[in-house]
Amino acid sequence: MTVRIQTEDFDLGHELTSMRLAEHAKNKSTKKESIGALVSFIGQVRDMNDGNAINTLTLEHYPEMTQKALAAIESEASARWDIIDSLIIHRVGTLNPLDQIVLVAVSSAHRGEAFSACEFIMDYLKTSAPFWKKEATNQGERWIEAKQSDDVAKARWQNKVKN
Amino acid sequence: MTVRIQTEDFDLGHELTSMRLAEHAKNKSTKKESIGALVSFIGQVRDMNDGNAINTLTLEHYPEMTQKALAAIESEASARWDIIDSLIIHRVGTLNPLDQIVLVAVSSAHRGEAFSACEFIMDYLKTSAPFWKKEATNQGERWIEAKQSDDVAKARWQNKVKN
Amino acid sequence: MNIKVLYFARIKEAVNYSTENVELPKDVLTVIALKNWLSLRGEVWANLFNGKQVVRAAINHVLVDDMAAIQAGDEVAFFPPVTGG
Amino acid sequence: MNIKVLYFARIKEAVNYSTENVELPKDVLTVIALKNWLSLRGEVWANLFNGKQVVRAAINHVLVDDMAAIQAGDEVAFFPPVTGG
Repeated sequence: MTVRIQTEDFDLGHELTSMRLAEHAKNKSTKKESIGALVSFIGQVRDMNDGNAINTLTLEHYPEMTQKALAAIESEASARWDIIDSLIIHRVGTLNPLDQIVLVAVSSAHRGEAFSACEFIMDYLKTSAPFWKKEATNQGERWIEAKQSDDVAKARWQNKVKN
Repeated sequence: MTVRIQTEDFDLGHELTSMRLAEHAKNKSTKKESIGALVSFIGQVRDMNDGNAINTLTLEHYPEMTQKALAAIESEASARWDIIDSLIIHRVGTLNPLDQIVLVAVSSAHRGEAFSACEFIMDYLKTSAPFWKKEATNQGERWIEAKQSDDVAKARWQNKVKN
Repeated sequence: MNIKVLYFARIKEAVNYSTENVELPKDVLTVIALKNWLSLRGEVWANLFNGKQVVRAAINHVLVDDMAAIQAGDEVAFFPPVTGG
Repeated sequence: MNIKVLYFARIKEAVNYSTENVELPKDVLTVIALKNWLSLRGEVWANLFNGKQVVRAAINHVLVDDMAAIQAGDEVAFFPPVTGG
Protein backbone atom coordinates (compact mmCIF):
# COMPACT_ATOMS: atom_id res chain seq x y z
CA MET A 1 0.00 0.00 0.00
CA THR A 2 1.53 3.27 -1.14
CA VAL A 3 0.51 6.92 -0.83
CA ARG A 4 2.33 9.72 -2.63
CA ILE A 5 1.46 13.42 -2.41
CA GLN A 6 3.45 15.43 -4.91
CA THR A 7 3.50 18.58 -7.00
CA GLU A 8 5.11 16.93 -10.03
CA ASP A 9 3.24 14.92 -12.65
CA PHE A 10 3.39 11.13 -12.76
CA ASP A 11 3.95 8.64 -15.57
CA LEU A 12 0.73 6.68 -15.77
CA GLY A 13 2.07 3.79 -17.86
CA HIS A 14 5.10 3.41 -15.62
CA GLU A 15 3.06 3.44 -12.41
CA LEU A 16 0.51 0.90 -13.60
CA THR A 17 3.04 -1.39 -15.22
CA SER A 18 5.24 -1.37 -12.10
CA MET A 19 2.25 -2.25 -9.99
CA ARG A 20 1.10 -4.95 -12.37
CA LEU A 21 4.50 -6.65 -12.27
CA ALA A 22 5.87 -5.67 -8.86
CA GLU A 23 4.24 -8.25 -6.64
CA HIS A 24 5.53 -11.03 -8.80
CA ALA A 25 8.61 -11.78 -6.70
CA LYS A 26 6.80 -11.26 -3.42
CA ASN A 27 4.00 -13.56 -4.58
CA LYS A 28 6.17 -16.55 -5.06
CA SER A 29 7.06 -16.70 -1.41
CA THR A 30 4.22 -15.10 0.52
CA LYS A 31 1.03 -14.99 -1.50
CA LYS A 32 -1.10 -17.79 -2.77
CA GLU A 33 -2.67 -15.90 -5.65
CA SER A 34 -0.96 -13.82 -8.29
CA ILE A 35 -2.24 -10.60 -9.84
CA GLY A 36 -4.87 -11.17 -12.50
CA ALA A 37 -6.60 -7.78 -12.40
CA LEU A 38 -5.59 -4.14 -12.07
CA VAL A 39 -8.27 -1.46 -11.83
CA SER A 40 -7.30 2.19 -11.93
CA PHE A 41 -8.91 5.60 -11.72
CA ILE A 42 -7.34 8.72 -13.19
CA GLY A 43 -8.79 12.12 -12.38
CA GLN A 44 -7.80 15.10 -14.46
CA VAL A 45 -8.42 18.85 -14.53
CA ARG A 46 -11.42 19.61 -16.72
CA ASP A 47 -11.03 22.27 -19.36
CA MET A 48 -14.58 23.49 -18.78
CA ASN A 49 -16.63 23.59 -15.59
CA ASP A 50 -20.14 25.03 -15.23
CA GLY A 51 -19.77 26.69 -18.61
CA ASN A 52 -16.53 28.50 -17.80
CA ALA A 53 -13.14 27.76 -19.34
CA ILE A 54 -10.68 26.79 -16.60
CA ASN A 55 -7.33 28.57 -16.60
CA THR A 56 -5.79 26.81 -13.62
CA LEU A 57 -6.77 24.59 -10.71
CA THR A 58 -4.92 24.95 -7.42
CA LEU A 59 -4.95 22.18 -4.84
CA GLU A 60 -4.30 23.04 -1.22
CA HIS A 61 -3.94 20.32 1.40
CA TYR A 62 -3.11 19.69 5.06
CA PRO A 63 0.21 17.91 4.70
CA GLU A 64 0.45 16.32 8.16
CA MET A 65 -3.05 14.91 7.83
CA THR A 66 -3.21 13.95 4.15
CA GLN A 67 -0.79 11.07 4.22
CA LYS A 68 -2.43 9.64 7.32
CA ALA A 69 -5.96 9.99 5.96
CA LEU A 70 -5.12 8.29 2.66
CA ALA A 71 -3.21 5.47 4.35
CA ALA A 72 -6.24 4.88 6.59
CA ILE A 73 -8.50 4.64 3.51
CA GLU A 74 -6.16 2.12 1.90
CA SER A 75 -6.10 0.05 5.09
CA GLU A 76 -9.87 0.03 5.25
CA ALA A 77 -10.10 -1.07 1.59
CA SER A 78 -7.59 -3.80 2.23
CA ALA A 79 -9.57 -5.00 5.27
CA ARG A 80 -12.81 -5.09 3.27
CA TRP A 81 -11.60 -6.79 0.11
CA ASP A 82 -9.08 -9.42 -0.84
CA ILE A 83 -6.71 -7.17 -2.74
CA ILE A 84 -3.01 -7.58 -3.40
CA ASP A 85 -1.83 -3.97 -3.48
CA SER A 86 -3.07 -0.39 -3.76
CA LEU A 87 -1.56 2.90 -4.84
CA ILE A 88 -2.73 6.49 -4.40
CA ILE A 89 -0.88 9.36 -6.07
CA HIS A 90 -2.41 12.80 -5.52
CA ARG A 91 -0.97 16.03 -6.83
CA VAL A 92 -1.06 19.40 -5.05
CA GLY A 93 -0.19 22.91 -6.18
CA THR A 94 -1.29 24.71 -9.34
CA LEU A 95 -2.35 22.57 -12.30
CA ASN A 96 -3.47 23.27 -15.85
CA PRO A 97 -6.47 21.96 -17.79
CA LEU A 98 -6.07 18.27 -18.67
CA ASP A 99 -3.29 17.77 -16.12
CA GLN A 100 -3.55 14.57 -14.13
CA ILE A 101 -4.71 15.15 -10.54
CA VAL A 102 -5.01 11.73 -9.00
CA LEU A 103 -4.29 8.08 -9.68
CA VAL A 104 -5.81 5.28 -7.63
CA ALA A 105 -4.88 1.74 -8.62
CA VAL A 106 -5.75 -1.59 -7.03
CA SER A 107 -4.43 -5.03 -7.95
CA SER A 108 -6.08 -8.31 -7.05
CA ALA A 109 -6.41 -11.88 -8.18
CA HIS A 110 -9.93 -11.37 -9.52
CA ARG A 111 -11.58 -8.28 -10.95
CA GLY A 112 -14.55 -7.81 -8.63
CA GLU A 113 -12.39 -7.05 -5.60
CA ALA A 114 -10.22 -4.55 -7.47
CA PHE A 115 -13.23 -2.69 -8.92
CA SER A 116 -14.92 -2.38 -5.53
CA ALA A 117 -11.78 -1.39 -3.64
CA CYS A 118 -10.77 1.21 -6.24
CA GLU A 119 -14.17 2.89 -6.25
CA PHE A 120 -14.32 2.72 -2.44
CA ILE A 121 -10.94 4.46 -2.15
CA MET A 122 -12.05 7.21 -4.53
CA ASP A 123 -15.36 7.73 -2.72
CA TYR A 124 -13.60 8.03 0.64
CA LEU A 125 -10.79 10.15 -0.73
CA LYS A 126 -13.38 12.61 -2.10
CA THR A 127 -15.04 13.01 1.30
CA SER A 128 -12.32 12.35 3.90
CA ALA A 129 -8.92 13.43 2.58
CA PRO A 130 -7.99 17.07 3.32
CA PHE A 131 -7.65 18.57 -0.16
CA TRP A 132 -9.34 21.74 -1.39
CA LYS A 133 -9.60 22.92 -4.98
CA LYS A 134 -9.64 26.49 -6.20
CA GLU A 135 -10.44 27.20 -9.83
CA ALA A 136 -9.22 30.23 -11.76
CA THR A 137 -11.36 31.31 -14.73
CA ASN A 138 -11.61 34.56 -16.64
CA GLN A 139 -14.38 35.46 -14.19
CA GLY A 140 -11.96 35.19 -11.26
CA GLU A 141 -11.09 32.60 -8.66
CA ARG A 142 -13.50 30.37 -6.79
CA TRP A 143 -13.25 27.57 -4.28
CA ILE A 144 -14.92 24.43 -5.57
CA GLU A 145 -17.95 23.46 -3.50
CA ALA A 146 -18.18 20.00 -2.01
CA LYS A 147 -20.82 17.90 -3.77
CA GLN A 148 -23.75 16.26 -2.05
CA SER A 149 -23.36 13.41 -4.54
CA ASP A 150 -19.96 12.59 -3.03
CA ASP A 151 -21.51 12.11 0.40
CA VAL A 152 -24.13 9.86 -1.17
CA ALA A 153 -21.42 7.86 -2.95
CA LYS A 154 -19.58 7.35 0.33
CA ALA A 155 -22.73 6.44 2.26
CA ARG A 156 -23.38 3.49 -0.08
CA TRP A 157 -20.38 1.68 1.38
CA GLN A 158 -21.49 2.13 4.97
CA ASN A 159 -24.44 -0.18 4.49
CA LYS A 160 -22.55 -2.84 2.61
CA VAL A 161 -21.11 -5.91 4.20
CA LYS A 162 -17.79 -7.22 3.01
CA ASN A 163 -18.39 -9.20 -0.16
CA MET B 1 -16.01 3.63 -28.96
CA THR B 2 -13.16 1.44 -30.12
CA VAL B 3 -12.57 -2.32 -30.21
CA ARG B 4 -9.24 -3.86 -31.11
CA ILE B 5 -8.46 -7.57 -31.26
CA GLN B 6 -4.76 -8.19 -31.73
CA THR B 7 -1.94 -10.65 -31.13
CA GLU B 8 0.63 -7.96 -30.30
CA ASP B 9 1.01 -6.31 -26.89
CA PHE B 10 -0.25 -2.77 -26.22
CA ASP B 11 1.34 0.23 -24.52
CA LEU B 12 -0.86 0.87 -21.50
CA GLY B 13 0.41 4.38 -20.78
CA HIS B 14 0.02 5.42 -24.39
CA GLU B 15 -3.51 4.03 -24.69
CA LEU B 16 -4.78 5.63 -21.49
CA THR B 17 -3.09 8.95 -22.08
CA SER B 18 -4.42 9.15 -25.65
CA MET B 19 -7.90 8.45 -24.38
CA ARG B 20 -7.61 10.94 -21.56
CA LEU B 21 -6.61 13.71 -23.96
CA ALA B 22 -8.23 12.67 -27.24
CA GLU B 23 -11.74 13.95 -26.81
CA HIS B 24 -10.47 17.38 -25.97
CA ALA B 25 -10.85 18.82 -29.44
CA LYS B 26 -14.13 17.04 -30.07
CA ASN B 27 -15.50 18.31 -26.79
CA LYS B 28 -15.14 21.94 -27.63
CA SER B 29 -17.62 21.67 -30.43
CA THR B 30 -19.97 18.81 -29.63
CA LYS B 31 -19.87 17.94 -25.94
CA LYS B 32 -20.95 19.99 -22.98
CA GLU B 33 -18.79 18.20 -20.44
CA SER B 34 -15.11 17.46 -20.66
CA ILE B 35 -13.34 14.36 -19.36
CA GLY B 36 -12.77 14.41 -15.62
CA ALA B 37 -12.47 10.67 -14.99
CA LEU B 38 -10.88 7.67 -16.66
CA VAL B 39 -11.42 4.19 -15.23
CA SER B 40 -9.52 1.24 -16.62
CA PHE B 41 -9.23 -2.48 -16.15
CA ILE B 42 -6.16 -4.47 -17.11
CA GLY B 43 -6.27 -8.25 -17.09
CA GLN B 44 -3.04 -10.20 -17.20
CA VAL B 45 -1.92 -13.81 -17.41
CA ARG B 46 -1.43 -15.16 -13.89
CA ASP B 47 1.82 -16.92 -13.14
CA MET B 48 0.03 -19.44 -10.94
CA ASN B 49 -3.46 -20.93 -11.23
CA ASP B 50 -4.96 -23.58 -8.97
CA GLY B 51 -1.52 -24.29 -7.58
CA ASN B 52 0.16 -24.93 -10.95
CA ALA B 53 2.76 -22.71 -12.54
CA ILE B 54 1.49 -21.45 -15.91
CA ASN B 55 3.82 -21.85 -18.87
CA THR B 56 1.62 -20.25 -21.51
CA LEU B 57 -1.96 -19.16 -22.03
CA THR B 58 -3.49 -19.43 -25.49
CA LEU B 59 -6.53 -17.41 -26.46
CA GLU B 60 -8.73 -18.67 -29.26
CA HIS B 61 -11.60 -16.56 -30.57
CA TYR B 62 -14.27 -16.40 -33.25
CA PRO B 63 -13.01 -13.48 -35.31
CA GLU B 64 -16.18 -12.63 -37.23
CA MET B 65 -18.19 -12.56 -34.01
CA THR B 66 -15.73 -11.04 -31.54
CA GLN B 67 -15.64 -7.54 -32.94
CA LYS B 68 -19.42 -7.45 -33.22
CA ALA B 69 -19.99 -8.80 -29.70
CA LEU B 70 -17.61 -6.31 -28.11
CA ALA B 71 -19.01 -3.37 -30.05
CA ALA B 72 -22.50 -4.37 -28.88
CA ILE B 73 -21.33 -4.40 -25.26
CA GLU B 74 -19.81 -0.94 -25.64
CA SER B 75 -23.05 0.35 -27.19
CA GLU B 76 -25.05 -1.03 -24.32
CA ALA B 77 -22.71 0.60 -21.78
CA SER B 78 -22.96 3.88 -23.60
CA ALA B 79 -26.77 3.65 -23.61
CA ARG B 80 -26.89 2.95 -19.87
CA TRP B 81 -24.39 5.53 -18.62
CA ASP B 82 -23.37 9.02 -19.55
CA ILE B 83 -19.86 8.21 -20.71
CA ILE B 84 -17.65 10.06 -23.16
CA ASP B 85 -15.67 7.23 -24.73
CA SER B 86 -14.75 3.59 -24.27
CA LEU B 87 -11.94 1.34 -25.44
CA ILE B 88 -11.54 -2.43 -25.49
CA ILE B 89 -8.26 -4.05 -26.50
CA HIS B 90 -8.19 -7.84 -26.27
CA ARG B 91 -5.26 -10.00 -27.23
CA VAL B 92 -5.45 -13.42 -28.86
CA GLY B 93 -2.83 -16.10 -29.55
CA THR B 94 -0.26 -17.52 -27.16
CA LEU B 95 0.75 -15.38 -24.18
CA ASN B 96 3.23 -15.77 -21.33
CA PRO B 97 2.77 -15.29 -17.58
CA LEU B 98 2.29 -11.60 -16.67
CA ASP B 99 1.50 -10.64 -20.28
CA GLN B 100 -1.36 -8.20 -20.62
CA ILE B 101 -4.53 -9.86 -21.94
CA VAL B 102 -7.16 -7.16 -21.99
CA LEU B 103 -7.60 -3.43 -21.45
CA VAL B 104 -11.01 -1.84 -20.94
CA ALA B 105 -11.07 1.91 -20.39
CA VAL B 106 -13.99 4.32 -20.01
CA SER B 107 -13.85 8.10 -19.83
CA SER B 108 -16.59 10.32 -18.44
CA ALA B 109 -17.19 13.68 -16.82
CA HIS B 110 -17.70 12.16 -13.37
CA ARG B 111 -16.27 9.02 -11.82
CA GLY B 112 -19.41 7.05 -10.95
CA GLU B 113 -20.42 6.57 -14.59
CA ALA B 114 -16.95 5.45 -15.66
CA PHE B 115 -16.64 2.94 -12.80
CA SER B 116 -20.02 1.39 -13.54
CA ALA B 117 -19.56 1.28 -17.31
CA CYS B 118 -16.07 -0.22 -17.08
CA GLU B 119 -17.15 -2.99 -14.71
CA PHE B 120 -20.25 -3.62 -16.82
CA ILE B 121 -18.16 -4.02 -19.97
CA MET B 122 -15.85 -6.48 -18.23
CA ASP B 123 -18.73 -8.51 -16.79
CA TYR B 124 -20.36 -8.78 -20.21
CA LEU B 125 -17.10 -9.44 -22.01
CA LYS B 126 -16.43 -12.34 -19.63
CA THR B 127 -19.78 -13.96 -20.42
CA SER B 128 -20.67 -12.88 -23.97
CA ALA B 129 -17.55 -12.36 -26.05
CA PRO B 130 -16.33 -15.46 -27.92
CA PHE B 131 -12.88 -16.03 -26.42
CA TRP B 132 -11.60 -19.30 -24.99
CA LYS B 133 -8.48 -19.77 -22.88
CA LYS B 134 -6.23 -22.80 -22.80
CA GLU B 135 -3.54 -23.06 -20.17
CA ALA B 136 -0.28 -24.99 -20.57
CA THR B 137 1.36 -26.18 -17.35
CA ASN B 138 3.92 -28.87 -16.65
CA GLN B 139 0.92 -31.17 -16.10
CA GLY B 140 -0.22 -30.60 -19.67
CA GLU B 141 -2.79 -28.43 -21.41
CA ARG B 142 -6.28 -27.67 -20.17
CA TRP B 143 -9.13 -25.49 -21.31
CA ILE B 144 -10.13 -22.97 -18.65
CA GLU B 145 -13.61 -23.64 -17.31
CA ALA B 146 -16.19 -20.85 -17.34
CA LYS B 147 -16.89 -19.58 -13.84
CA GLN B 148 -20.31 -19.49 -12.24
CA SER B 149 -19.22 -16.27 -10.52
CA ASP B 150 -19.01 -14.56 -13.92
CA ASP B 151 -22.65 -15.36 -14.65
CA VAL B 152 -23.55 -13.97 -11.24
CA ALA B 153 -21.55 -10.82 -11.93
CA LYS B 154 -23.38 -10.30 -15.22
CA ALA B 155 -26.79 -11.00 -13.70
CA ARG B 156 -26.36 -8.11 -11.24
CA TRP B 157 -26.68 -5.65 -14.13
CA GLN B 158 -29.87 -7.14 -15.45
CA ASN B 159 -31.83 -6.01 -12.42
CA LYS B 160 -30.43 -2.52 -12.32
CA VAL B 161 -32.07 0.50 -13.83
CA LYS B 162 -29.95 3.16 -15.50
CA ASN B 163 -28.50 5.33 -12.76
CA MET C 1 -31.08 -26.22 -46.96
CA ASN C 2 -27.37 -25.60 -46.85
CA ILE C 3 -25.68 -24.01 -43.87
CA LYS C 4 -22.16 -23.51 -42.59
CA VAL C 5 -21.27 -24.94 -39.18
CA LEU C 6 -18.29 -23.78 -37.12
CA TYR C 7 -16.73 -25.32 -34.01
CA PHE C 8 -14.47 -23.70 -31.44
CA ALA C 9 -12.15 -24.54 -28.57
CA ARG C 10 -12.76 -27.84 -26.81
CA ILE C 11 -15.57 -28.67 -29.25
CA LYS C 12 -13.38 -28.08 -32.28
CA GLU C 13 -10.82 -30.45 -30.75
CA ALA C 14 -13.51 -33.08 -30.14
CA VAL C 15 -14.88 -33.07 -33.69
CA ASN C 16 -11.38 -32.48 -35.05
CA TYR C 17 -12.22 -29.80 -37.54
CA SER C 18 -13.41 -26.22 -37.41
CA THR C 19 -15.77 -25.70 -40.34
CA GLU C 20 -18.11 -27.67 -42.52
CA ASN C 21 -20.93 -27.07 -44.94
CA VAL C 22 -23.93 -29.30 -44.31
CA GLU C 23 -27.11 -29.96 -46.25
CA LEU C 24 -29.92 -30.23 -43.73
CA PRO C 25 -33.09 -32.32 -44.08
CA LYS C 26 -36.28 -30.30 -44.43
CA ASP C 27 -37.33 -30.79 -40.80
CA VAL C 28 -34.13 -29.43 -39.21
CA LEU C 29 -35.17 -25.85 -38.62
CA THR C 30 -33.83 -24.92 -35.19
CA VAL C 31 -30.58 -25.12 -33.22
CA ILE C 32 -31.92 -27.93 -31.09
CA ALA C 33 -33.00 -29.87 -34.18
CA LEU C 34 -29.54 -29.34 -35.64
CA LYS C 35 -27.93 -30.65 -32.43
CA ASN C 36 -30.20 -33.69 -32.59
CA TRP C 37 -29.40 -34.30 -36.26
CA LEU C 38 -25.63 -33.94 -35.68
CA SER C 39 -25.76 -36.28 -32.66
CA LEU C 40 -26.96 -39.07 -34.95
CA ARG C 41 -23.63 -38.98 -36.77
CA GLY C 42 -21.86 -41.09 -34.18
CA GLU C 43 -20.31 -41.30 -30.76
CA VAL C 44 -18.23 -38.10 -30.87
CA TRP C 45 -21.32 -36.14 -31.79
CA ALA C 46 -23.59 -37.89 -29.33
CA ASN C 47 -21.10 -37.18 -26.53
CA LEU C 48 -20.92 -33.56 -27.55
CA PHE C 49 -24.65 -32.99 -27.42
CA ASN C 50 -25.65 -35.39 -24.62
CA GLY C 51 -26.46 -32.47 -22.33
CA LYS C 52 -23.70 -33.16 -19.82
CA GLN C 53 -21.87 -30.01 -20.81
CA VAL C 54 -23.17 -26.67 -21.99
CA VAL C 55 -22.72 -26.09 -25.72
CA ARG C 56 -23.52 -22.53 -26.70
CA ALA C 57 -24.63 -21.54 -30.18
CA ALA C 58 -24.43 -18.43 -32.31
CA ILE C 59 -26.23 -17.79 -35.58
CA ASN C 60 -24.56 -15.30 -37.87
CA HIS C 61 -22.32 -14.10 -35.01
CA VAL C 62 -25.10 -13.49 -32.51
CA LEU C 63 -25.53 -15.66 -29.39
CA VAL C 64 -28.82 -17.55 -29.49
CA ASP C 65 -30.57 -20.18 -27.43
CA ASP C 66 -31.41 -23.65 -28.76
CA MET C 67 -34.92 -22.64 -29.84
CA ALA C 68 -33.57 -20.20 -32.42
CA ALA C 69 -34.58 -20.79 -36.04
CA ILE C 70 -32.03 -21.63 -38.71
CA GLN C 71 -32.31 -20.34 -42.27
CA ALA C 72 -30.56 -21.31 -45.48
CA GLY C 73 -27.13 -19.74 -45.75
CA ASP C 74 -26.78 -19.22 -41.99
CA GLU C 75 -23.48 -19.55 -40.21
CA VAL C 76 -24.10 -21.60 -37.07
CA ALA C 77 -21.31 -21.85 -34.48
CA PHE C 78 -21.01 -24.23 -31.53
CA PHE C 79 -18.67 -23.50 -28.65
CA PRO C 80 -18.20 -23.94 -24.89
CA PRO C 81 -19.08 -21.14 -22.45
CA VAL C 82 -16.68 -18.29 -23.13
CA THR C 83 -13.64 -17.61 -20.93
CA GLY C 84 -12.06 -14.41 -22.23
CA GLY C 85 -11.03 -11.26 -20.41
CA MET D 1 -4.38 25.05 28.24
CA ASN D 2 -2.38 25.85 25.14
CA ILE D 3 -3.29 24.42 21.73
CA LYS D 4 -2.34 25.04 18.12
CA VAL D 5 -5.11 26.01 15.68
CA LEU D 6 -4.80 25.66 11.90
CA TYR D 7 -7.03 27.05 9.16
CA PHE D 8 -7.31 25.90 5.55
CA ALA D 9 -8.72 26.97 2.20
CA ARG D 10 -11.60 29.43 2.26
CA ILE D 11 -11.41 29.61 6.07
CA LYS D 12 -7.71 30.45 6.03
CA GLU D 13 -8.50 33.26 3.59
CA ALA D 14 -11.30 34.55 5.83
CA VAL D 15 -9.20 34.72 8.99
CA ASN D 16 -6.17 35.75 6.96
CA TYR D 17 -3.65 33.47 8.57
CA SER D 18 -3.02 29.76 8.73
CA THR D 19 -1.72 28.95 12.21
CA GLU D 20 -1.90 30.31 15.73
CA ASN D 21 -1.19 29.17 19.25
CA VAL D 22 -4.00 29.97 21.66
CA GLU D 23 -4.31 29.78 25.42
CA LEU D 24 -7.80 28.50 26.17
CA PRO D 25 -9.87 29.31 29.27
CA LYS D 26 -10.47 26.34 31.57
CA ASP D 27 -14.01 25.73 30.38
CA VAL D 28 -13.16 25.35 26.66
CA LEU D 29 -12.83 21.60 26.42
CA THR D 30 -14.52 20.61 23.16
CA VAL D 31 -14.50 21.60 19.50
CA ILE D 32 -17.88 23.27 19.84
CA ALA D 33 -16.70 25.21 22.88
CA LEU D 34 -13.63 26.29 20.92
CA LYS D 35 -15.83 27.45 18.01
CA ASN D 36 -17.95 29.42 20.49
CA TRP D 37 -14.91 30.95 22.13
CA LEU D 38 -13.35 31.92 18.78
CA SER D 39 -16.63 33.41 17.54
CA LEU D 40 -16.46 35.97 20.38
CA ARG D 41 -13.33 37.46 18.82
CA GLY D 42 -15.26 39.55 16.31
CA GLU D 43 -17.25 39.62 13.10
CA VAL D 44 -14.94 37.52 10.95
CA TRP D 45 -15.02 34.75 13.52
CA ALA D 46 -18.71 35.05 14.21
CA ASN D 47 -19.41 34.79 10.46
CA LEU D 48 -17.21 31.74 10.21
CA PHE D 49 -18.93 29.81 12.95
CA ASN D 50 -22.51 31.09 12.54
CA GLY D 51 -23.65 27.71 11.25
CA LYS D 52 -24.50 28.87 7.73
CA GLN D 53 -21.66 26.87 6.29
CA VAL D 54 -20.15 23.59 7.36
CA VAL D 55 -16.80 23.94 9.09
CA ARG D 56 -15.13 20.61 9.61
CA ALA D 57 -12.59 19.97 12.34
CA ALA D 58 -9.67 17.62 12.84
CA ILE D 59 -7.77 17.00 16.06
CA ASN D 60 -4.21 15.78 15.64
CA HIS D 61 -4.89 14.98 11.95
CA VAL D 62 -8.03 12.91 12.53
CA LEU D 63 -11.48 14.13 11.44
CA VAL D 64 -13.75 14.66 14.45
CA ASP D 65 -17.21 16.03 15.11
CA ASP D 66 -17.86 19.11 17.22
CA MET D 67 -18.40 17.13 20.40
CA ALA D 68 -14.80 15.89 20.40
CA ALA D 69 -12.69 16.74 23.46
CA ILE D 70 -9.61 18.94 23.21
CA GLN D 71 -6.51 18.37 25.28
CA ALA D 72 -3.48 20.50 26.01
CA GLY D 73 -0.98 20.40 23.15
CA ASP D 74 -3.55 19.32 20.56
CA GLU D 75 -3.42 20.50 16.98
CA VAL D 76 -6.95 21.53 16.01
CA ALA D 77 -7.66 22.30 12.37
CA PHE D 78 -10.70 24.01 10.83
CA PHE D 79 -11.52 23.66 7.16
CA PRO D 80 -14.40 23.51 4.66
CA PRO D 81 -15.73 20.17 3.36
CA VAL D 82 -12.95 18.59 1.32
CA THR D 83 -12.91 18.66 -2.50
CA GLY D 84 -9.92 16.58 -3.60
CA GLY D 85 -9.73 13.76 -6.10
